[in-house]
Amino acid sequence: MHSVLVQEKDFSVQDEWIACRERLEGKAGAVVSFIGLVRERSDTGNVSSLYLEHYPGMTEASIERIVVKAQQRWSLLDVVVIHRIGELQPEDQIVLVIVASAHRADAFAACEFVMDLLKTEAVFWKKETGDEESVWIESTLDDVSRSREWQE
Amino acid sequence: MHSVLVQEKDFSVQDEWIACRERLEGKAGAVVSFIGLVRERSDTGNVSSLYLEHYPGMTEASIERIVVKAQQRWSLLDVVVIHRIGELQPEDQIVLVIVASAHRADAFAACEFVMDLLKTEAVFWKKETGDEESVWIESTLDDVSRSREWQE
Amino acid sequence: MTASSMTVQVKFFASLRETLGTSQISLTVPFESTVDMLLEKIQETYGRDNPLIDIRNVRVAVNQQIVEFDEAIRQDDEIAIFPPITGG
Amino acid sequence: MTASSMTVQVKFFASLRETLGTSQISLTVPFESTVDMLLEKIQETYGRDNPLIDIRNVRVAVNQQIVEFDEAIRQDDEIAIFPPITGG
Repeated sequence: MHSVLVQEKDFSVQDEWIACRERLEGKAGAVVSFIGLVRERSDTGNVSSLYLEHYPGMTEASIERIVVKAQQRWSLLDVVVIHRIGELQPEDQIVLVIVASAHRADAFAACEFVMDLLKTEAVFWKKETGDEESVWIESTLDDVSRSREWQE
Repeated sequence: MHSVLVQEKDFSVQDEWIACRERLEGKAGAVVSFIGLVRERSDTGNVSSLYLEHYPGMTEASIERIVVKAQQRWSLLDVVVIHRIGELQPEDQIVLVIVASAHRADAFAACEFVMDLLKTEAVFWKKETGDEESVWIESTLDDVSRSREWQE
Repeated sequence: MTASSMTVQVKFFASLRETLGTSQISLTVPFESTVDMLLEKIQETYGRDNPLIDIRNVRVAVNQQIVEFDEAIRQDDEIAIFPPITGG
Repeated sequence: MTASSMTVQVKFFASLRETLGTSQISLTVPFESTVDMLLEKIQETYGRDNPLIDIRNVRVAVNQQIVEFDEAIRQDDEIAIFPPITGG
């Protein structure tokens, strides 16, 4: 069981958690969530806004593939991914991942796996606007190496 | 920054997340949460209820110690732990851990660390009531080995 | 209570509380008693054969700190006896 | 459009979209063209020296699947050209 959404509008952690919990029917012992936020400072300086571009259809499919990989690797009851696109400001929520499982080891590993792969394999392009200029950013080497570690 | 609560009443994930987010002031990029739920089946059979007993004062101090260890080991912006006590039913929320950090690797590791140590070092006693009888349960060997791995 | 003894409050938790049927008792023990001597006294009171009061299976906290059984007990100490914790 | 050519829709994303000033164009290419030939045509149209259309820096998806540059293009294919993805 999983759901993947790519949307401009903000998400409510509570609404998603309530919906997820109803689907679990007493089988889950562990729910691990990740919320990604826009930081007011990045590695390159102050951030006044972040623009996320996607490719409708292909982006959703790229996230689905990541979720399915996680479901094949761990015993999971539910996976929810909501990723925002468009213009975001510091402190805004960017991404929500919820992973429910019977036991916490599976839920922690799968949630971290989904996030690591989202950072390298999900079809998004990011443009950061700082104090003066806007720059299209690239995957960090750290992200690439974290993602590779899961393949070893 | 951290807060530790041991309480009978249920918690609202949303209320805790809103309060946490206000304290972050744009510095956090990653928030990892864990929600523990009562499963309707345990390793020993059906669960009709779970009773958690604590030692007021000592229990809170044991959790504080775990949180402080996590803060010494990783770069964390906020840690929230809410642990319920008393009589709980399947599907009830037992524990909430929220860890906020600039980067996701710290938040994931610290949240898992706090949960693993809560399972072995937090001062609680659990009694599981099944279809027929009530049994005081012991730490599982798996919990003990997960907790030890952090010390290596 | 004589000049050479003291009264301490002892808390019980979990299975031990259930077996003994009480969560807190007052006990009079000699001054300069140790945890060992206190456990001995409790075993005498509740029956030495009760497996749940087997001292190999209990943990003792004095003032909310787990202690060894040779630890000395003082007047006004908060003493607690319980089975091994099972965690959250 | 003659009998030996076809018109395809090409989408651009991110920095490429910004540089070219458009998110989608129609291009007429010969039947049995490959991605390579399409990129050649785009370079001719937008200036061969534009570094952002450097074929070493672009990825191409045909029908939302990343493909190699020797992939053949067919009528009605959905073609997209973009810089390396940066992830979520």
